[in-house]
Amino acid sequence: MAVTVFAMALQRNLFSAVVLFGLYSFFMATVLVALDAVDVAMTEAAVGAGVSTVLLLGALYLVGGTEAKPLHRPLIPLTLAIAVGVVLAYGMQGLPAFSDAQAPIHTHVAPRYLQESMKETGVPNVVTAVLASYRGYDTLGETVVVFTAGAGVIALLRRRRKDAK
Amino acid sequence: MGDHLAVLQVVLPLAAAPLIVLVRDRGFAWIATTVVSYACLAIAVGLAVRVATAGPISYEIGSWPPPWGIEYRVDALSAFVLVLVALTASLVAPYARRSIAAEVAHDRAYLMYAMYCLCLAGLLGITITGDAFNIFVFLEISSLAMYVLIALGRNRKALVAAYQYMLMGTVGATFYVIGVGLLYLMTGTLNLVDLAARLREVEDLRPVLAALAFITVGIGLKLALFPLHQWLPNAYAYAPSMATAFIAATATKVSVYVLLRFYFTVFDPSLHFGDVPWREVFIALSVAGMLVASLVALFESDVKRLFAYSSVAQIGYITLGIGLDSQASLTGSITHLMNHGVTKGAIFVLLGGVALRAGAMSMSVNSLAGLGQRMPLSAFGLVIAGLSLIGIPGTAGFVSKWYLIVAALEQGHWWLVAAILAASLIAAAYVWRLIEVAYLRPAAADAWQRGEAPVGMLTAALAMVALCVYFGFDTTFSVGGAQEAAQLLRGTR
Amino acid sequence: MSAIAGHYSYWVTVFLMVAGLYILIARTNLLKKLIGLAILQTSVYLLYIAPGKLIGGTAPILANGFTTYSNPLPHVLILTAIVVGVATLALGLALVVRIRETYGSIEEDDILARDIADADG
Amino acid sequence: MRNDIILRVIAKIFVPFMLVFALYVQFHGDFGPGGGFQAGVIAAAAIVFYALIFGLDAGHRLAPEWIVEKMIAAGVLVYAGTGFAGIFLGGNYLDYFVLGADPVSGQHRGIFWVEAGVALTVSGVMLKLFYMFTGRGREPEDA
Repeated sequence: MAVTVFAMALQRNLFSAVVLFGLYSFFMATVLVALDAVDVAMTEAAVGAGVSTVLLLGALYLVGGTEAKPLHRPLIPLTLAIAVGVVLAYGMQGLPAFSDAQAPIHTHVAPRYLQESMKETGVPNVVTAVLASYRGYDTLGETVVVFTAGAGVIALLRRRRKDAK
Repeated sequence: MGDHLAVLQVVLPLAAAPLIVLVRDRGFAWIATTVVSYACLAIAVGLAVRVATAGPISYEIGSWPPPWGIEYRVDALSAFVLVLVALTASLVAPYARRSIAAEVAHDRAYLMYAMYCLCLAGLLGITITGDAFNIFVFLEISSLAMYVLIALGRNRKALVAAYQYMLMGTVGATFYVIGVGLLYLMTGTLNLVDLAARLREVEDLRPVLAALAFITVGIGLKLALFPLHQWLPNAYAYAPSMATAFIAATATKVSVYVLLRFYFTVFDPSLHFGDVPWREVFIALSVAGMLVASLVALFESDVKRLFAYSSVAQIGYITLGIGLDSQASLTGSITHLMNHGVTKGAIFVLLGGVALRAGAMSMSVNSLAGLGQRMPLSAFGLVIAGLSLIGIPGTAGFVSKWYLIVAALEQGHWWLVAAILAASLIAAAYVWRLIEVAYLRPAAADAWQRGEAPVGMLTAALAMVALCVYFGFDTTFSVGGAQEAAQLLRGTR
Repeated sequence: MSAIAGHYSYWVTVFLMVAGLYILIARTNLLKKLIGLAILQTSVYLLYIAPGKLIGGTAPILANGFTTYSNPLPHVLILTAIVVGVATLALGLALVVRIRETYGSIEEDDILARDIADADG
Repeated sequence: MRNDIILRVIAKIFVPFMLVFALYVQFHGDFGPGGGFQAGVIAAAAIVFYALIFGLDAGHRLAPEWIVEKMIAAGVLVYAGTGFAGIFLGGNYLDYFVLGADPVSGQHRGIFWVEAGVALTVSGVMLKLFYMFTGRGREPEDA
């Protein structure tokens, strides 16, 4: 995965970059399956490797080409990005160890989902239960985000009808 | 229905948007938007009254108790911001009709209204929710809607402005999610109240500090905290007038609200921040923003950009109050949210009217020549709002700045008082530049036709101007509400 | 496999974030910037999901014979984040297409040059 | 591509299967991975596949643009409407407990409608995005 990202950063040909992006999403989905997040993996495979890549290709077809120029000064952005990374790495030092069953996320809130959701909602897939019921309002928001994007793209890309018609 | 006010506040505009897309008619879209905006104002006032009499309201969506479900929570601070957003919306919506008809292609006007409703719903949703991740979802709703609103501007630069805003806004939102993620990993909860309680027991502070940094930078990008403001001037300048008026009055204010929430409700500065000089950072950035942005505004030739830079400077005043961190300074900050919202709203609505008559999207300062004769009421409104921007006694702007000065004096920061006064003087200079052009310089021979702005627009604008003056004299609502909110923030320590 | 993925997941997150941010800031091509943005957004996935994994646990779909499940809440949050990401990408691409149509280029420098030319002319 | 007989036959067979698979993912979401969002993407992919093989016009005939646009809005309304139903039946917003005779069947009903709304909006938006981006390149630009 890291290799594809490196290649993407260096690649000037936009088409290869897009294909690499699809590949990258696929790797990401594989890792997600390994982490037991099957729902997320399925979505990432469909959205990241599927929809995003198709959209990027479609847009690429319309705008075309390769990147024009080499970078002027790659150092400043690199320093900035690394500085942010250092802050994140610093914060991550204090996080609970991997697979620590006593970590707060496993002892607070989540247990109720795992233990009660069958009784309370009758749905064995806990992800679905949380998504659609416990945190159903987030999902409403998510649907509205999709709606906003769809309506926004219509507003931006619809061809203006000729007045004569 | 009375018990459901909290959720109706957000769901009404949220449901109006798809309805508008379904019906696909410009007239219906306008009516729906107006009705929804007024309903939102009524609900917001209703909520504010309830909170004032009966204390904070908690509403469990889906009847799941927090922290398992998502909770809507209205307290003095969120009620105050809700009223600000809904008030602006209800003043901008009726005026939108003429402005949108003139500036946006007819076959997408209905989409513009839908986006406006979504943006409103998003901003209200951010303010009212008691769940950290829900904030992100609604932040994205309002942001995506805003990008589209800006991109619908007639000038092609609007597209680039929207694109830039989209990049910076999305980075901001992603940083926010990273920050919330770190907090979640340390506490296991997303509910803000629960988060605050459980954060007190966290021992390893490194993730908390990193979360603080990410949330500050992330939200700082959204609220155009100096020097993260680069997206703002172009976005304000090239968006359609109605979008500018609404966004300028509300969007950055809601981001300030999120920042206040996290700094004072979720985090406990004395416990979590340790030796981090967050106050000094805020004060330094605020003062730099106030002075630099004011100076840029002074030499800016485009009117909308001028006032956009002035917004960056005014945000500096608001964050200054956060940095000073006292009862008086927070009161000043929160009052300034309202006062500056109303003032900027008035200015951009008036400029929208002028742009409509001038038939141009971007106007140079010089093109306002002779405005005093041609559009006397609009010019008069601009002057009053400009005075409020400077902070002349008797206007709203004075009141909030007064509290900031008092706060600075309390802590013995004489140089801060000097900085506030200096920034106000620069503001006086750029407002005077406009007045001079508008009243003292004769109109160019080939200037646009005579005539005031349409009645609807003018009424909305003058109502806002009247509010600028009203909040300068009667401060029961503005300062009173802000004081209560400030107490709430500091009391939770 | 999962143990290795989990152990290094923090560093992967940091790396992805730095890479995405770098592409986003350094590149001048508007489309490439969007790819950087997408990578930045994906960096969040592992931050949330990796800690939710319990070794010996299984996917959070209740069934007989399993007692340990991975935490479902991060999955839900990231599902939402993925959807938000693709929505942003779609909107961004639409903007890029429009910019290309009106400016004839999607290079930052060209666009800047054309705007300056507008102001002068 | 349009004249390749093998592709056309495969497509004819495949598209209904993909739609059925979308329905499976939609309704099996309670028991296995999947749900409204994934089902919406798959359903949209089926139509896109069809349009790629038989041409955009055929795709338009199968799923006309105006229906797609209504779908986008209707999905959100179905979701939000489920929430309002909770209020009208005496509960809170998005309260599913009150939707059925007993709480669990209410939850089932609520989740069903909500997922249906998600699938409707998502498939609509995905299709619309496809139409928008492909339709843009077909004719010369009008500035």
